[in-house]
Amino acid sequence: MGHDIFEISINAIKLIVVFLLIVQAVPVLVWLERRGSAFIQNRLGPNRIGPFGLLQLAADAVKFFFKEEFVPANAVKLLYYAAPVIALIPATLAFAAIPLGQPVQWNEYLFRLQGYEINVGIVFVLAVSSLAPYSILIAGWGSGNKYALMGALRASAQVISYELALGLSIVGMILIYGTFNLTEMIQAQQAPLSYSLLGFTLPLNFLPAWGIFYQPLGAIIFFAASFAESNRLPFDLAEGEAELVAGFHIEYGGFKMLLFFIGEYGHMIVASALMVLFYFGGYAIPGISLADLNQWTADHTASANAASLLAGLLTFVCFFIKLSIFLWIFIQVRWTLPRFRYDQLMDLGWKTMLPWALFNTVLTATFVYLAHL
Amino acid sequence: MQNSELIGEIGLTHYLILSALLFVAGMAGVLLRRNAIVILMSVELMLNAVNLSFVAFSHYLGQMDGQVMVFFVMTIAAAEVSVGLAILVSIFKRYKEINVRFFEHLKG
Amino acid sequence: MSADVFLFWFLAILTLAGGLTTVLVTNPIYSALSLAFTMIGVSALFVSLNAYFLAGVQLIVYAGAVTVLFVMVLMMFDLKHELITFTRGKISGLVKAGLVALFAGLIVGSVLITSDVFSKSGGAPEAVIGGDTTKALGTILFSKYIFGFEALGVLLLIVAIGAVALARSKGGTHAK
Amino acid sequence: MPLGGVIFIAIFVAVFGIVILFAASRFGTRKYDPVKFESYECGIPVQEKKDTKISVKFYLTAILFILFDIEIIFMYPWATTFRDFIKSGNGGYVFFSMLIFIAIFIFGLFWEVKSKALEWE
Amino acid sequence: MSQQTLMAILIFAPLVGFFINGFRYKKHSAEVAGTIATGAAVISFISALLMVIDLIGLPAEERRISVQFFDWITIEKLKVVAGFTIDQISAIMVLVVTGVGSLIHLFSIGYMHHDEGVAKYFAYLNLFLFNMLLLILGDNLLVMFVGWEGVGLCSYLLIGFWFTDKQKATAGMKAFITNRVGDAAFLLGMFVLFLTFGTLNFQEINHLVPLTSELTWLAPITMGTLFLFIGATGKSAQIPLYVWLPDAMAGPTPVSALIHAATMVTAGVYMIVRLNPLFMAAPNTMMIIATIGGLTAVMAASIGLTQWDIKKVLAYSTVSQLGYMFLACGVGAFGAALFHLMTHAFFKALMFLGSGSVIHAMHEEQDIRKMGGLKKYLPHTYLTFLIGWLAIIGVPPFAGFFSKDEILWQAFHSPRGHWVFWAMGALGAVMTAFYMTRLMALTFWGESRFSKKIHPHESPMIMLIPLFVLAILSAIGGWIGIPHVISEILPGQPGNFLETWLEPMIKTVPGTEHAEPSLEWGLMGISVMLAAISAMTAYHFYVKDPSKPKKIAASLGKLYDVVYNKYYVDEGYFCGIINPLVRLSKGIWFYIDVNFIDKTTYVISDLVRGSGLFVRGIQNGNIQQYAMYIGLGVVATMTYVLMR
Repeated sequence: MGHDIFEISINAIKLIVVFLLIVQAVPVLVWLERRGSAFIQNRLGPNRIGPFGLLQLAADAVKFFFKEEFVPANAVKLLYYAAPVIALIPATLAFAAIPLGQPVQWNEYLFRLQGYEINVGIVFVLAVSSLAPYSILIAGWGSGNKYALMGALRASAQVISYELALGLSIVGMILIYGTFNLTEMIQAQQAPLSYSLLGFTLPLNFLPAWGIFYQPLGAIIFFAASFAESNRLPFDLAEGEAELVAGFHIEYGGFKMLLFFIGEYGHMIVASALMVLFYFGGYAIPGISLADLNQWTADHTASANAASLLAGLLTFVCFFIKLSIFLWIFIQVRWTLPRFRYDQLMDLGWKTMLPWALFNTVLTATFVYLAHL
Repeated sequence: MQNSELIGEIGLTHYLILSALLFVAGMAGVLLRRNAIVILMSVELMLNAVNLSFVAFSHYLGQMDGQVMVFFVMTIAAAEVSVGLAILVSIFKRYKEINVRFFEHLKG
Repeated sequence: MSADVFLFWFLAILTLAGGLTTVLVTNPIYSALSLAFTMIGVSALFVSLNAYFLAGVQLIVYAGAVTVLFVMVLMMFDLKHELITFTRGKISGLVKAGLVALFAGLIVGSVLITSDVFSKSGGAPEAVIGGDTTKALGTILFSKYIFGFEALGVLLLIVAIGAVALARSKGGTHAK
Repeated sequence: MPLGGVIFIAIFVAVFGIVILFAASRFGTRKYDPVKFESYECGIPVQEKKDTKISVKFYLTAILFILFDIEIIFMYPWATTFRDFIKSGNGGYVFFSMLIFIAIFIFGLFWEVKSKALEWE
Repeated sequence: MSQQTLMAILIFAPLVGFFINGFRYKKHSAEVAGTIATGAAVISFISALLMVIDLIGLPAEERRISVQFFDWITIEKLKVVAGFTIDQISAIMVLVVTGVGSLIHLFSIGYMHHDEGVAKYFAYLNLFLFNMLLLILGDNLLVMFVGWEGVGLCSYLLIGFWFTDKQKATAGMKAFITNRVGDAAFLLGMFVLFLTFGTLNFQEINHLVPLTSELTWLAPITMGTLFLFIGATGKSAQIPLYVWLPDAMAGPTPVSALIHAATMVTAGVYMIVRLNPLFMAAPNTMMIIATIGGLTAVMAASIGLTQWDIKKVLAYSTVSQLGYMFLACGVGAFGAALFHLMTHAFFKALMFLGSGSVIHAMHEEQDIRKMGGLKKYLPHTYLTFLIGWLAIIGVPPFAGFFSKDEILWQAFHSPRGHWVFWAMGALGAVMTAFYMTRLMALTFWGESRFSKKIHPHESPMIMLIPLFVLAILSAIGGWIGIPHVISEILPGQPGNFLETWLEPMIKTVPGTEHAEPSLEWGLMGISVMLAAISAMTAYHFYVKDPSKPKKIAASLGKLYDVVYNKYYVDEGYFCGIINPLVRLSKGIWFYIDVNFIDKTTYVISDLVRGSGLFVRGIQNGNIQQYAMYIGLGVVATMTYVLMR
């Protein structure tokens, strides 16, 4: 927020745009998911309305609008309605904190291509996503259905279990970069890769210093845990059809269901974005450091403003390409792997991933200690 | 947003009074409610109020010690809730209701 | 009214409203949810006091873990309404209410009385610890308070063992 | 300070959700049918009330989550300041005190696994 | 590595060992448990060595490495930091403790090989080492006290290690309870010092002492030091609290060597040396310390003359040698006390381990009447024991000679000394020479008196190595403190290394004059001569003419009995304190309690019950009501504070 009305309104619009970005991404992702699953399963998928069935989205939206609105007799009305609305908030707040591109310098104003710049970005994102169980629990309890409640308890137990591994897998990253700030973390990944230990250095100049090269184990744990966090297959135990019909949103339909969907896809987007940020250099273009990029745009445009804008746009596009790759992995995994059994899921979280994440932390700490001794 | 001439308007006293009121609300809950879980929640409210004043002091006196204390208080609060709820669940299993008066059975 | 002052009053009223709802509402689930709301409000107040990291921890620990536990337990046991929300006994109730009021008066009074002490002592109300509070917190936690830190580690271990022992005390693993 | 922004977007999203739900409820058709409002249990009439048996394991998991979560959060300030400590020469000391902490953590985890508190059926 | 890390490794390595072995306390493998424990001790020793090397690199006035780990207690004025310091005094002590400790750990692997609870044993041993390091390195009295209590606990655990034997368990309890008496006095002393100085830090106290001067009996420093000294008599087995140490021989022999000879029992001496400026400021206390020390030296030595148990003889010898150290402290020769502490640690640990080797060889036989002639069965043990013997009776140039001679000379020469103290010391030395020779004679020389069924065998190498190392140290350990008169006639004139090393830390008694070398030579000659005559007499009695001692004992009659029964001190404690107390309590119980108090209480109890029914409503188990009482209390307090 700034000193004047102008900046406040700019920021407000920016935030709304970020939010709408998530909302708009959902139909696209749904389409992608349906076409993708069809592709994987050797089917056709939606292909009637519009080119490649793209207009199917619009049709769906219209259908949602005219669905009948009803509340089950057993439901607690206030909570029943509140749950889908609450489901939107964590993902949006978390996504708004993620830098989507290099900040644009327009005269004296610095426009960050992110909702808001937060000093302790990682903690903020984790904190906000830790609020996710509320909407699940409220939905499960509010709809007055025992399957819903069971699904909600399962889902929230699963989410919190994997939050441990998720939180712990990042400790290694923080140890290496020494900061909670997401922008600083991207800056730190710009240098060429080099490993140093006890005063010896092994430079690998052809690779960027991305987190994946320092934290392969952490990256794997983080990615797996974020699947569980966003309740995606193979971790979507909450809606195991055979046991629980449809989990906590069994009693929901129409737009209320859609809001849950937006929340779930929002989590998926945030997880992919964090993956890009922590382990794949954020918005930086592979092979070109940010300094080189700025130099290049300055050479090819007339004014400094335009150069900055161009660089911002390029990085933004690059970020979205990286993001899309991870979103595709999410979809592909969903249609390739079968679902876990609940005890397997809990065992994986507590007895496999948590110990490995701990091991990763200790290992990283030892290396950091030895490297900087 | 940090116009120094305006910061004077909100001071330590504001935060302390807010924390005091929250604390009193929690205290009223502890004294007057009958549901043991709600009493436990009111205790959490009191702890939060104290945390707020710790952080306010830390901010206005320029010392980090207050924040460390808050960290510790949070840890201990979490520990307290874990054990407290475990006890409450045991009581619930026995009496099928959670009311403080069941704690009277704990006296020797 | 600057944005800062506005934010403070906004948050203060919301937080206080959340706290009062926690205490006054008859359905314990609503109590727990408004407690969560209060926690979030307190966390926002922490941010306004430049304690960014603590604000995050407040959300993760209190709002994201402790209150979730409350909500889960309440939902598991499905405690909707209590027949009698507040304690019985008119006299003791009156005494308690009076005590609460008296305490409120005393504590607010003492804060007001001593407020000029703080303003006089200077206290440097400029955000004395700005920006890098997290690192400052880490530095002091791992030097001056290292013993407390290790002790808390042991405490958490004991609580983990104790809670499990308590939870599996006789009555099987299933509630109800 | 992003606090205003965070609060703004949170409120905006909430309002957005409410408006959209309200609008959808205006457009939808309504037909009353008592069966429709029953809880969905695969078409079978509702068997019992909601108070089914629910495993205590869920809440045990939540308790353990709280405790371990805090231990993990203690590592965050350590992780940010660790390099500063190494620079100031106290790295080994801080390193070993965290190792002790992690050892306690591992012991706790080991205990829980051994005591079968984390077994699901 | 930083000092802090090194110090942490030094202190916590044994603790880690304790935890590892503590968790696998049921395991039986002596090799594994022993390797872990010995490894921990050796790691400690190496880091101690590294730190001392660092220390030597510093200029003499600034020789001090202080490490502060964290603030432990901060309440008002009381500010206790978990800080540890290595300076000239603690450097010697830490090397002795970790060095001798490592050797004894090594020895234990062989000695405890067949024991059931070997992992538990090593865990205790490591815990002891950790606490001893706290005691030595702590830079304030409270940290030292933690170690002080900790070593007491470990001593109890290890004395009663074979707790299934009731007698041994009782011995452990006796040690613990006797020590508690001293510990209480130590606490009192700490309180007095804190009230006087407002700090518990050694360095600060030692700096503050010169600002005060007092000579009266009831003045705080005298009181404080006296209390501390009583604490020291408990831990270091001096009159009147020495009774536990001989019984403590119930523990495994390496434990006796480590705890009850080399390290823990010297804690009292170490504490006094550590606070030497403070004790220097209290001449009255010093006089008492010297008197008690001298008396203990003589009395314990005389008891030692008559004992038949090999370990008991060594135990009384330890008490007597500790008496020497206190005598030295009392006359202001703190350096000499520390010197004797070190050499004593070498040769007494050596002799205990040697005796352990003998006992091992004799299949748990401890009575020296049933030994004899072991020279040819245990040649290595004999050789090392011989060196220990030469060292303890003060034959030049073995270690004991230099330190004992230094003490005797200071006792005579120091302004705080007196010829009576010298005479006590010399008498003690004579008796020491006698009973040690007697021990040698009965154990190793002469005819073998054990039954033909026993075939003594030499101990394994793992037990002999520590013996050899300690034997070498006992032989040459004294060379770091060669007195000036001797060094003048030696080739190269080696300086008194110890004196220069300790100089910045140890106060000299004001008014020390330069002495005539001839006087020093004379006294030295007299004491060595007396000791030699005494040793020769003993040899004559027990090897040449074994019937003589009995005759002498018979001719002494009652006196011998008194000495043989350790002056009836234990019995005295029972007759004079414990039994009357028990009888008194019984009397009080019957006459006052049953007939008077009980009847009164019935009346009162009825009253109480009546009022209890009335007040019951207050404590009714209703936690909300309890919370209300808390609230009432808070409100009352706040009202009071605000109204004030």
